[in-house]
Amino acid sequence: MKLATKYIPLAATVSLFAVMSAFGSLSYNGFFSAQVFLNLLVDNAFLVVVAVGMTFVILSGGIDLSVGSVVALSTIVLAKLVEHWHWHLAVAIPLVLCMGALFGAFMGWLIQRFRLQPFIVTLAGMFLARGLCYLISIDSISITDAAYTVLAQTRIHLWADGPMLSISAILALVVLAVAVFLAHCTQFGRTVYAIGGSEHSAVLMGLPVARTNVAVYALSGFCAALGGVVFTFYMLSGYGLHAVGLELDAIAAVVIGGTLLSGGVGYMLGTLFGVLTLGIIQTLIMFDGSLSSWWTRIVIGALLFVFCVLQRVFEARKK
Amino acid sequence: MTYTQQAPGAATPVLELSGVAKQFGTVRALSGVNLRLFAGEVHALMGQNGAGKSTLIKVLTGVYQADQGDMRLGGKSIRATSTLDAQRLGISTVYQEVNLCPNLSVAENIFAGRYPRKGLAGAWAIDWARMQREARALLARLNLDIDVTQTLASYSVAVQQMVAIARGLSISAQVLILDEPTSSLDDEEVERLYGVLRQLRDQGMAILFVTHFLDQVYALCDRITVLRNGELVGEYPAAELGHNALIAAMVGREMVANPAQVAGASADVKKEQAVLLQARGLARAGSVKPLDLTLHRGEVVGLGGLLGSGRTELARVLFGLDQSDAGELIINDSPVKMDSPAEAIRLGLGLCPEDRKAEGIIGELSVRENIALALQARQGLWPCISRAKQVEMAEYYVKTLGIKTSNIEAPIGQLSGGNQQKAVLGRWLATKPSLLILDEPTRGIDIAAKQEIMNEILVLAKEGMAVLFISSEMEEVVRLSDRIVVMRDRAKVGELPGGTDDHAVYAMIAGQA
Amino acid sequence: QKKIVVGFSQIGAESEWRTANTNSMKTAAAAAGIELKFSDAQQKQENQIKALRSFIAQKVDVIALTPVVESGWDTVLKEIKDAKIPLILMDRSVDSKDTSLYATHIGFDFVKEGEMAGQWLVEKAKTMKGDINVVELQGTVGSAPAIDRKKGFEAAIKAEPRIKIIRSQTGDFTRAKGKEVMEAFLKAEGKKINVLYAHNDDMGIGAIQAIEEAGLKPAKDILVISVDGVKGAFEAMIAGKLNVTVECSPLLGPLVMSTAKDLAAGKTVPRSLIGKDGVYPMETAAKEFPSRQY
Amino acid sequence: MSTVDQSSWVQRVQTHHLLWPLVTLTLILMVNASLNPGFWMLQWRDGHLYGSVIDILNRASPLMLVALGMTLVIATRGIDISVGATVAISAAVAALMVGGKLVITDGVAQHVSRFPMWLAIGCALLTALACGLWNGVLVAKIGLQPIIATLILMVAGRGVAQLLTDGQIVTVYYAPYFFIGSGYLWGLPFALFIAGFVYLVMHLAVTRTALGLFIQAIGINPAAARLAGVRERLISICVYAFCGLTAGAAGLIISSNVKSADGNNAGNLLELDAILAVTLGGTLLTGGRFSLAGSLIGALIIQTLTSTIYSIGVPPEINLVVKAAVVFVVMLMQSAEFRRAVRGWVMRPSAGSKA
Ligand SMILES: Nc1ncnc2c1ncn2[C@@H]1O[C@H](COP(=O)(O)OP(=O)(O)OP(=O)(O)O)[C@@H](O)[C@H]1O
Ligand SMILES: Nc1ncnc2c1ncn2[C@@H]1O[C@H](COP(=O)(O)OP(=O)(O)OP(=O)(O)O)[C@@H](O)[C@H]1O
Ligand SMILES: [Mg+2]
Ligand SMILES: [Mg+2]
Repeated sequence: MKLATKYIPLAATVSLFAVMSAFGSLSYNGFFSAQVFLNLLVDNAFLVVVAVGMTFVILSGGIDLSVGSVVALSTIVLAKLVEHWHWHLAVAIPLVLCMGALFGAFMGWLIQRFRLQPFIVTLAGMFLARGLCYLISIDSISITDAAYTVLAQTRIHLWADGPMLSISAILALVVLAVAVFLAHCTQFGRTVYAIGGSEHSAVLMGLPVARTNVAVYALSGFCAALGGVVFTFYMLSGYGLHAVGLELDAIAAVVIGGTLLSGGVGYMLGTLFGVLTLGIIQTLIMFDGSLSSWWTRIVIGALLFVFCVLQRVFEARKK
Repeated sequence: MTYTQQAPGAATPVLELSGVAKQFGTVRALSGVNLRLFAGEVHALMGQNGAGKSTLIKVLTGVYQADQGDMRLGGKSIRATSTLDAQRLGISTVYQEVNLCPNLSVAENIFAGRYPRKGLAGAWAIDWARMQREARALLARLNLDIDVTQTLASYSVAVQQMVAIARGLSISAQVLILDEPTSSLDDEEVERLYGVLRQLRDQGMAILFVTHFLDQVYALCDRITVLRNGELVGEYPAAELGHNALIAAMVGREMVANPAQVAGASADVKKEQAVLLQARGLARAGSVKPLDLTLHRGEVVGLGGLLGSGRTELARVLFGLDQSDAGELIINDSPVKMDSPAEAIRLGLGLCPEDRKAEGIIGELSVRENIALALQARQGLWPCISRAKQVEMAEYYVKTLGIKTSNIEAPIGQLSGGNQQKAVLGRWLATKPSLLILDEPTRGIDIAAKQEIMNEILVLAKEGMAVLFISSEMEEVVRLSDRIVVMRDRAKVGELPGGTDDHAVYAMIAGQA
Repeated sequence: QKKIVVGFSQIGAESEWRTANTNSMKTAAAAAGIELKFSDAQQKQENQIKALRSFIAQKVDVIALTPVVESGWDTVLKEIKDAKIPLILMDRSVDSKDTSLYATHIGFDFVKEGEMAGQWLVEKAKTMKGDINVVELQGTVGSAPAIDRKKGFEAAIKAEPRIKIIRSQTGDFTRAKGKEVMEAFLKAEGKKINVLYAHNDDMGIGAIQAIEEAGLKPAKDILVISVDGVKGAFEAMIAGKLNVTVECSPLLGPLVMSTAKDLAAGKTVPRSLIGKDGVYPMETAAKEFPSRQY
Repeated sequence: MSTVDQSSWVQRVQTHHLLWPLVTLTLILMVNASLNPGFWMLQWRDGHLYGSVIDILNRASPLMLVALGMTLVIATRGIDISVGATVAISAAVAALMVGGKLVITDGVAQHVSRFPMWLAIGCALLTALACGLWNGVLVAKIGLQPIIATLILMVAGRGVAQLLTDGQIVTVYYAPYFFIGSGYLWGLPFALFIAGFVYLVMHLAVTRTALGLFIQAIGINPAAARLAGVRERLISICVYAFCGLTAGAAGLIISSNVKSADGNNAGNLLELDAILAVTLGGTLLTGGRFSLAGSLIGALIIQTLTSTIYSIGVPPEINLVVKAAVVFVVMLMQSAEFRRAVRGWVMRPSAGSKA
């Protein structure tokens, strides 16, 4: 089978993921079970959602460091609304999503209108969102709302007594599907790619660059807020220290999935596998269970290294 | 200055500019320029490098905002504030340089912003199949048969330029503007393009056309507007303005368009000269088939061939940009391993690349730094060429090559296209190479400057520099070269002596086909 | 007989206290012949939840958890309960209403630590004249120990109205930050400062350096109170630079392991077991030091 | 004549790339001084200067060092997020090797180090250099994207540091070592001299050799630079290695200042501060033109801001909001586009009122 060159990084990621899964299954008891693999999705649903938004930003040649903080802010606002003020979910959740999108759009507007560097604008955004969390509440807030708990704890069995998925995991898959459609089949998505390829050219080609740039950050903010909602399903709490450093995980997932940080090249599906790869590295370490705290870090780094280098080798070979 | 008032017929112009002025800092790029464009005409915009042609077009299409002046489209006053605006108003533009997205497919580049949609999946979903079909059809009009799903970056500059033209053509507009669209196309492609343009003109489109090739102007255009130093010289019917008069209008003084002397004349003497470079069975999988090549000191060798015949690839392999995987390369009688441009430069080679935007200029660095770069790279980190020395060097080339710049500390990216090209050339001349490979060195350079550059090159060749010359203008190749190496399908098919008729070259290309 | 497998989800390795805690668990497990599956969460609750899920998948016999925060555990604890694996909470507890989710809680209270520190100061205040101005070095903003140690301390010093907290800033639990913030305090408040209360020993030690560099005598010109009782704190006390440290012993391993054995054998265990804690003033430091294990 | 000279002088100042960073710094200093009366006060104490300003300079030194190294990396279109981890490793190596205890021989108290101090410092710097080299090779030879290449070391590096120190905070008891981070020379912090020296060396390197030209060329258009004969891979590797070295030096200062090495926390989030410092100094993250002096000023801005937050008694909960607000204001002030817009907003109403 001949593989089009543009799919090579994606293929590299997918096959390396398969190799890692095989390795885990052979080495550890209980690893090779459908539930373990579904857990990758269940446990990382929020990361998938956040990374999808990040993929758009990176494809457009930007970066968004604020996502982790926006996740935290969303959890705490949601917890406050639902738990302390007893708002209904159907009102609170859309409100939080709007808030995320507006936050992103504001940063996008600053970047676009005043030609600021995305890195610092979103870094300031990161400080701001995290700071707002502490203003709302320093302590963590548990969510005990009945409807919420039901949503969070519902498990959908793939077949009777079989492995199960959470609502969040399914939501993540839906978000991914929508993102794939957006990226590949709509004017917006293609404009994002064009801007990533060459912003100057995109302007000269008469594409709506300014609007798209702002929309990209708004989308990322929206995804981060949605990630926050998923996070509350996962944790049933709002907390200012949630999702610290999540932005790096998201960026790593996107880049491992074969998207170029310089923009214009990459796939949404790659991002999914990027997240799953990070997840499986963690799972391998947990199943091993003999590593000390520092060896955990070293081994994560080493696996990341092996993965990235193999990916490069694979690409070089195929070309 | 003369300004002829008569217009074809009594029609009002589709597009009329009056008193347009534009200033960049201290540079007065345009002042008081008028332009009239009528439906059903091809109008040439002429002027030397840096005269303000591209700036005028950018002001017209909303890339820059004019400081002064009035623009009217179909009698209504307009002011485009963005390119998107201009497109909506019915102005379709192909800018100088390839301004497309290298990461997108050819088909997408043509249709970006105006994708054909599929009905059912919402009015949203792009109809990829239809888009590719239409892209192929459009390119076929220009006689280009390529895989439109490949990324644009995988094609040569010439193909990219054709894609840009195809995009311009596909936008149904009242006015079509083409800024030096033919600078790296060969004769056959150019003929094709003319066919299409004439057809559009006959359908009533107004076409504004920028070029430095005088023959093309007379072959295609109905009227000519000439700019000099950002000012309007005049508007003339093409038929009434002779060759020499046109040059005089552009340059501002009488100048006889005498072609540079024929180089081939002294070829016999040069045969005696020492061999500089020898390639035996040099090849690279997928780009150059095994080939032998000998270059002597003081010799100008032309590379003849059609688009995509592998001339650029050969130049890249010789220069160490791509590694050869077979054969050997001997320079000054010792075999060398050419593994990087740095190594090539150390050995006295220079390569003026085809794609100046991507591989030539370092946009934000000054003209001075750009010119000094290669020489400094050959010397390594230390000693550093002193500032005074750099200034002297830069000023020398600004003068000899006639680079038009406000000062040598201006970022090279702000220069007009042709002047950027001259500066890149200056960079290589400054290294005093023993072999200079020139890939389309005269791209976008005006007629007066071209002569000066060619003379400069011939002078250097007389002093012992070897030149490998690639150009899409076969006539130029034939005129300047002592010897012509003809290529087809990435392989060398033969050699011809200099001064031959260009038909002989075409015959050789076609002959064994 | 099959070896008992205990899955242990630790918060991380952010301080010496935590490292001592981890080591205690490991050595105790080895001594008791228990196989310990150790997982480091690097300070993230989501990682802890993932670790718990992987313990379920691995079908361990008992799970031990040191929760990074109190809230947000219901879902996964329910899964553990459904898998019929007994759970031991260590250090901090969880705020679930359904207390059947865990078998026992072994640990203590950060609030209590703050209180003990405050009580020591109230005691000490009786020998001091005038207003007592306290500067406080908080832990990482929002972290459980920072919130509770502050709360406890504030509650305790209510007993003595002369004690006032004049400055409170975060030092992120590190020496470098502790020193930096203390430097700024000293410049801003100068000689007004009578007492320093640091949420952990490391910040205290950093601050002591700042006090010395400002030409003042720590523990004399400015009283220094800190929490944790790590080795460095004892050294500082012996050198006469730190007045008191409040500790809760991290050496919980043996207790956890014996409880785990009981649980694996199906015995019932008390709902709550309290670890050893204490106040170590300067005067007792030299005596205690040789018997310290961390 | 003189008016012409003057106007060109004014213009030079107005367009100078350090103008806005300097204005920012001045503003923050002024705010600090107005809220904190003792701010400018300097005392002569124990043979050195003592005061808030000295603290800021001392604290900013490690950040300056890292920002200097980072500037070059960013100028080549790269980024290095592993500097914090490198700081931790170098601090751990130095602290372990110096160690130190107090020995009393013949009634004279003496500080004894485990290894000679120069050897410890040398090893620490070499280790840091090796870290940088590793990053450079991953980026330039293997072709990983800079952020992911350095992410590997960022994650693993702290693990290595903790492995070296066995998860403990290593305390140093060898007094001469403390000089690096808390000693004074001619009344000023010694660390400042280290940063100054490195700046000087780098300044000479980029102005007196072609290094500056090459780095900019690589950052703006790597393909063209390579074609012009610049050995872009070699230079990239060296630049990353150097960045590692500066991080190593920062690690020495930090560990010496707190007399200990903390594998988990030393240099935490330093990478973000360093990148912020570089950008505040006017260097673009997209590579190319860079300013070393700008990065120094950027580092000072950040440290002054931090110290302001501590000394004016901002409650810790809103530290981050204040920091965010300042960063927003600073970057808007530095944006030419924003200044133009403001001019527009100011002019338009007044023009309208005239009409
Ligand atoms: N963005 C800019 N900033 C400053 N100066 C500029 C800028 N763009 C163009 N110029 C200057 O304006 C003048 C006109 O340039 P323009 O590109 O219009 O020339 P041109 O006629 O298209 O030349 P060519 O034939 O070489 O393409 C030149 O002197 C150029 O240096
Ligand atoms: N007319 C064409 N039809 C199809 N492919 C083409 C055509 N022209 C160029 N290409 C593609 O572009 C690639 C680059 O060609 P290359 O740059 O070597 O050509 P060249 O001989 O240098 O021609 P020129 O520089 O005149 O464009 C080739 O690999 C070829 O696939
Ligand atoms: Mg032009
Ligand atoms: Mg070519």
